Amino acid sequence: MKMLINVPEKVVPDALRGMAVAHPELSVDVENRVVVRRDAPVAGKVGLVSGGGTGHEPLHAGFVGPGMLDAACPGEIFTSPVPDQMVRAAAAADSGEGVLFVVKNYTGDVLNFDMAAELAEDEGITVGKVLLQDDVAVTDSLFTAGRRGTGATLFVEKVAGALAAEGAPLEQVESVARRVAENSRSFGVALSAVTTPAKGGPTFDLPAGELELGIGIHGEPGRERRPMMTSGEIAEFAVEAVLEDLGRTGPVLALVNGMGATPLVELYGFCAEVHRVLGERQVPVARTLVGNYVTSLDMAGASLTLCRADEETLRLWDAPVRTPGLRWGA
Amino acid sequence: MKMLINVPEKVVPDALRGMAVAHPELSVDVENRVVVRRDAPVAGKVGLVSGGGTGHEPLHAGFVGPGMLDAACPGEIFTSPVPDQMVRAAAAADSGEGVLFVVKNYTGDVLNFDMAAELAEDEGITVGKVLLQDDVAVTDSLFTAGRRGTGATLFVEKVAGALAAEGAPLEQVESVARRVAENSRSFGVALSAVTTPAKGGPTFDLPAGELELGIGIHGEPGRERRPMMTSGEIAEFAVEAVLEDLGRTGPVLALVNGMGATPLVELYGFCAEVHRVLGERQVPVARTLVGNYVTSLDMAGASLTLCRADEETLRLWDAPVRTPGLRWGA
Amino acid sequence: MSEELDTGFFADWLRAAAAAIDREAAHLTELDSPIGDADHGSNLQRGFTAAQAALEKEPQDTPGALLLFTGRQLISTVGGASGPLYGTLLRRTGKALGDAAAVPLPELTTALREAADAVAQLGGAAPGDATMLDALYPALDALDAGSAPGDAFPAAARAAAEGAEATVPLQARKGRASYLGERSVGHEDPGAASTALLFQALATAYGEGA
Amino acid sequence: MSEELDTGFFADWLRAAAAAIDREAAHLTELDSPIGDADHGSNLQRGFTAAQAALEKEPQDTPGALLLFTGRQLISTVGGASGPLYGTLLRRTGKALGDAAAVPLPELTTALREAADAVAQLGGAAPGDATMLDALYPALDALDAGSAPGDAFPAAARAAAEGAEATVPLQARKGRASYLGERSVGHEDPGAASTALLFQALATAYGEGA
Ligand SMILES: Nc1ncnc2c1ncn2[C@@H]1O[C@H](COP(=O)(O)OP(=O)(O)O)[C@@H](O)[C@H]1O
Ligand SMILES: Nc1ncnc2c1ncn2[C@@H]1O[C@H](COP(=O)(O)OP(=O)(O)O)[C@@H](O)[C@H]1O
Ligand SMILES: [Mg+2]
Ligand SMILES: [Mg+2]
Ligand SMILES: [Mg+2]
Ligand SMILES: [Mg+2]
Repeated sequence: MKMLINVPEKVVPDALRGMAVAHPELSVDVENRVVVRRDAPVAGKVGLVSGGGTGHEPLHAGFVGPGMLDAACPGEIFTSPVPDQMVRAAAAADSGEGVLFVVKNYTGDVLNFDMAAELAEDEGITVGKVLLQDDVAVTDSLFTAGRRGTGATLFVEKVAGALAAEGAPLEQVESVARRVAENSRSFGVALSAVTTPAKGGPTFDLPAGELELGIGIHGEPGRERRPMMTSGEIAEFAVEAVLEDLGRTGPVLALVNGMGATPLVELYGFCAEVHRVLGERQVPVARTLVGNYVTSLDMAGASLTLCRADEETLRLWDAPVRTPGLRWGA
Repeated sequence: MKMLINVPEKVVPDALRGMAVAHPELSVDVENRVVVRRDAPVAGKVGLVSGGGTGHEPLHAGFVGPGMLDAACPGEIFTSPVPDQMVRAAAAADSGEGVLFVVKNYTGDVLNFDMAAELAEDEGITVGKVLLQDDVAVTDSLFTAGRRGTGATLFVEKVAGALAAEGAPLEQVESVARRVAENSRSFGVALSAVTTPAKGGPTFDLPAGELELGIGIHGEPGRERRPMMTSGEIAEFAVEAVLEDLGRTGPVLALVNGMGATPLVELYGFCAEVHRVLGERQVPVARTLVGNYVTSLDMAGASLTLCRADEETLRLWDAPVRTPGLRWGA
Repeated sequence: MSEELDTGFFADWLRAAAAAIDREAAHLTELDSPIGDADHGSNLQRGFTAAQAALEKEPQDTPGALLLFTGRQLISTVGGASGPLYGTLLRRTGKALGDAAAVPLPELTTALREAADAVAQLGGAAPGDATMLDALYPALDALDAGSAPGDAFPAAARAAAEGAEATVPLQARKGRASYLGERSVGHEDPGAASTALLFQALATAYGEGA
Repeated sequence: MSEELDTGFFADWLRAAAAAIDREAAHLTELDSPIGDADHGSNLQRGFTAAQAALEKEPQDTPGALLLFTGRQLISTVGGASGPLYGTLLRRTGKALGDAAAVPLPELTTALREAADAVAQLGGAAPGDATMLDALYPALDALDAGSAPGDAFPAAARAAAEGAEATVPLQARKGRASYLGERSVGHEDPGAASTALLFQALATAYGEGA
């Protein structure tokens, strides 16, 4: 194992200490593992709360700030946070207008957020929920834990965050979040496995010359292993998988997302191929975001997320945002 | 070799095609390998031009935009661009107020930029130059090609870019760039070697349980190999190395920079340790930037850059910037 | 049916369980690698360690309170899928035991079955989906069949271990492993393996107490 | 001294050089790995290939023009340290040869030495710093000592190869390898190795033409 860490057990609190000193505009509770925008709760504003296992940074804690999340709670590496954190985050985010839980569809996240919602409601906080399940690689959803939430989480947090910033009520924020979630699909590939601090070695063996198609963001293998493909072939495969499920669509938001260890220069090359393939299929791309946003520790690879970009979605996407991980117009 | 690419020879043009579609606010000449802000030359403004080998993204092309560079020219992977590109970039950036070349001190970059400066002057463009040589790991400079330019490049491009945006003349822009360069020091460590597309395998062998201290950003080994250290120990080593050379200092700008493949969660943990060590040495940190900014393809590791933060530097650092890789206030 | 299990016994059980989890944490994480996210061992280790520490500070005085308290601790410290599921298992068992000072085996078995059903409902899983349930239900059946703890606990431990092993050829239908589809076949479910450890600890705690 | 080297010979040389670089590109990049940035082979390959392609389109009709043109092509296509250095070597040699239609060996040697000094000045390096100069100067000495191309060129090739080999025990003082300090000892300098290839190509081109 080689990691830039002290000890595996301290990875999360150490990172939170780092966030605290690097981002004075955030209030970081290292002990209780909650990251909150310093001015929360913002009067008259619905609170946006998300969280999940650590290892996907900047998601979620890096998306706390005006125009996006009010609070995030990071769990252990690849482990859903516990209800206590979520309730604390909800309490910090709630100005009385209620909070929206943005939840990625993993058994752990769903169970813990459900428990938290109950506890928060007990404390008098109105809680809405949106479930992310954008990963088309998980098929036969009836016989699985359902589709995973991956890249679309960023779209939902940004767009719903912008609407909340405008002062819209919970019902509307929840409804736009649902729409964005329903309008989004993702597909990811891995060129390497992940090394988690707890395990200290790669989670699976991926021989040279092979890649995993249809991976998630927790170091689990994909649906299929294939001989290595070119960036252009991978783009065709990913776009095909996404569009087949999304169906006919007009303009889209595109996230060309790195899993963590793939150099930006490769992501941009992949982005070019994604645009080429979308162009061939007559799908216009309204906005493109390229970079490491929804990651899987040190995994090499990339994912593609497309979201149908209706007018309101685009307007809210373009609205100012000011977080460590995503920032424009402010 | 496993990379998200088509063929090694096309990595750079493929990435430029990707930048072109992802960033309509940039004008990307894929053929001639020059990236220019779309509204260049900006009347009355000194032009800032930089460039270097590809593989350090977002540096430099990702720092083109208002408040930072006017143009960048990416070379092949880890290879200085050629004078033709630099002259083209200078011509695109020059509004008549002259251009400043921001050059990292590598033999190739220096020789090619020097040739380009001569050619550009022949074309009637006034050219200033600032040389980055912040890497304290290179000692005995008399017997070497001199210190490498690394993380401080970001500080110089940001601060000089902000002053240029205010309309300052070339002489002043060059002088602030020099001051920031002289006020900055860096030190880097690698936990893994780099795989370049041309070579297709790691540039050196780094056994499990060892790390390289004093590495640059081109996959070259460091000055010293040691048994693996904790994040806290590495922070002590790096801060010590930087401060020993920088000397007594008041507040600093700190860049806690990832080499490419180290997860953000580890970088934040490292950032916490860097702050701890600086605190123990009574060095206040005025601003901290954490992330993958001056990278070395898929190398795991991190570097620390500190810059003495005088008042003007801080003011210019905080000024709005709008580039793919660094953005705030706009 | 004269023999009753008292608070001391349940405390021994939880201690033995924590020790077993501690010892086998790396193995459980290993099992969670090829088909999951390589955290099951460290998840449970964190939770059971925290629960033991909390019990030191706040000892509980009935079997029911002890299990309820431990379940709450697991929910508050484990996270992931296994935190709420194991937390619910213990909480619901504790709740069903009420405030009796000691419980006979059949009552414990009934309480555990009620709790297991709550876990199945919470996770939406059924036996055969390659989850912890595949070790849990066989163990409960063995408890049912047993006449006294001395034979029922070892039988339950064996049944849980066999149940865990029996997940190897199964295709996972719940939890992360289900994402793999057919590729999940050929791997032992980590949660089933940890359930087997819990029942092994039950037998051990009883054997040592005896 | 009657024998003169004409444009055709120089074109053969450059073709042979390009072929040798092409063949040895991976090896040169390999040499550039432990002490550099693993690009020397692909750098020169890109440059020499581009120069050959440019020459196809714009053939040059004197040795001087040919070398000048090729040097300019290298500068415009190689980049890195070796682009300006090799580009200058060829450009300055071409310049020194003027517009003669053919050149005798001593004149070529003088031109090459002038160019080598320009390269040394440009890079600020001296023999013994573990750079291309350590193959270049010994080769020029061998040319000086030779009486005719038939023996001078093979001798220069041998001297360049030996010079390249002699960089192994040296500590690099210029270029990237110098960053390594003492750790650069024990490695052959990639630029010295490519210089040896150029002189080998000189001998080959002459031998095949003869
Ligand atoms: N829906 C479910 N019902 C029952 N058990 C489940 C369910 N989902 C997961 N599990 C159990 O939880 C185990 C995984 O626990 P753990 O690794 O700690 O959590 P996570 O999957 O969130 O990383 C699985 O091996 C399985 O036995
Ligand atoms: N200052 C210098 N003087 C002479 N030769 C040099 C100098 N710097 C580098 N070289 C030569 O250039 C070679 C490296 O070329 P190359 O790898 O193409 O460029 P870069 O070092 O920019 O990656 C070295 O092996 C050395 O022979
Ligand atoms: Mg997990
Ligand atoms: Mg190079
Ligand atoms: Mg797990
Ligand atoms: Mg090189």
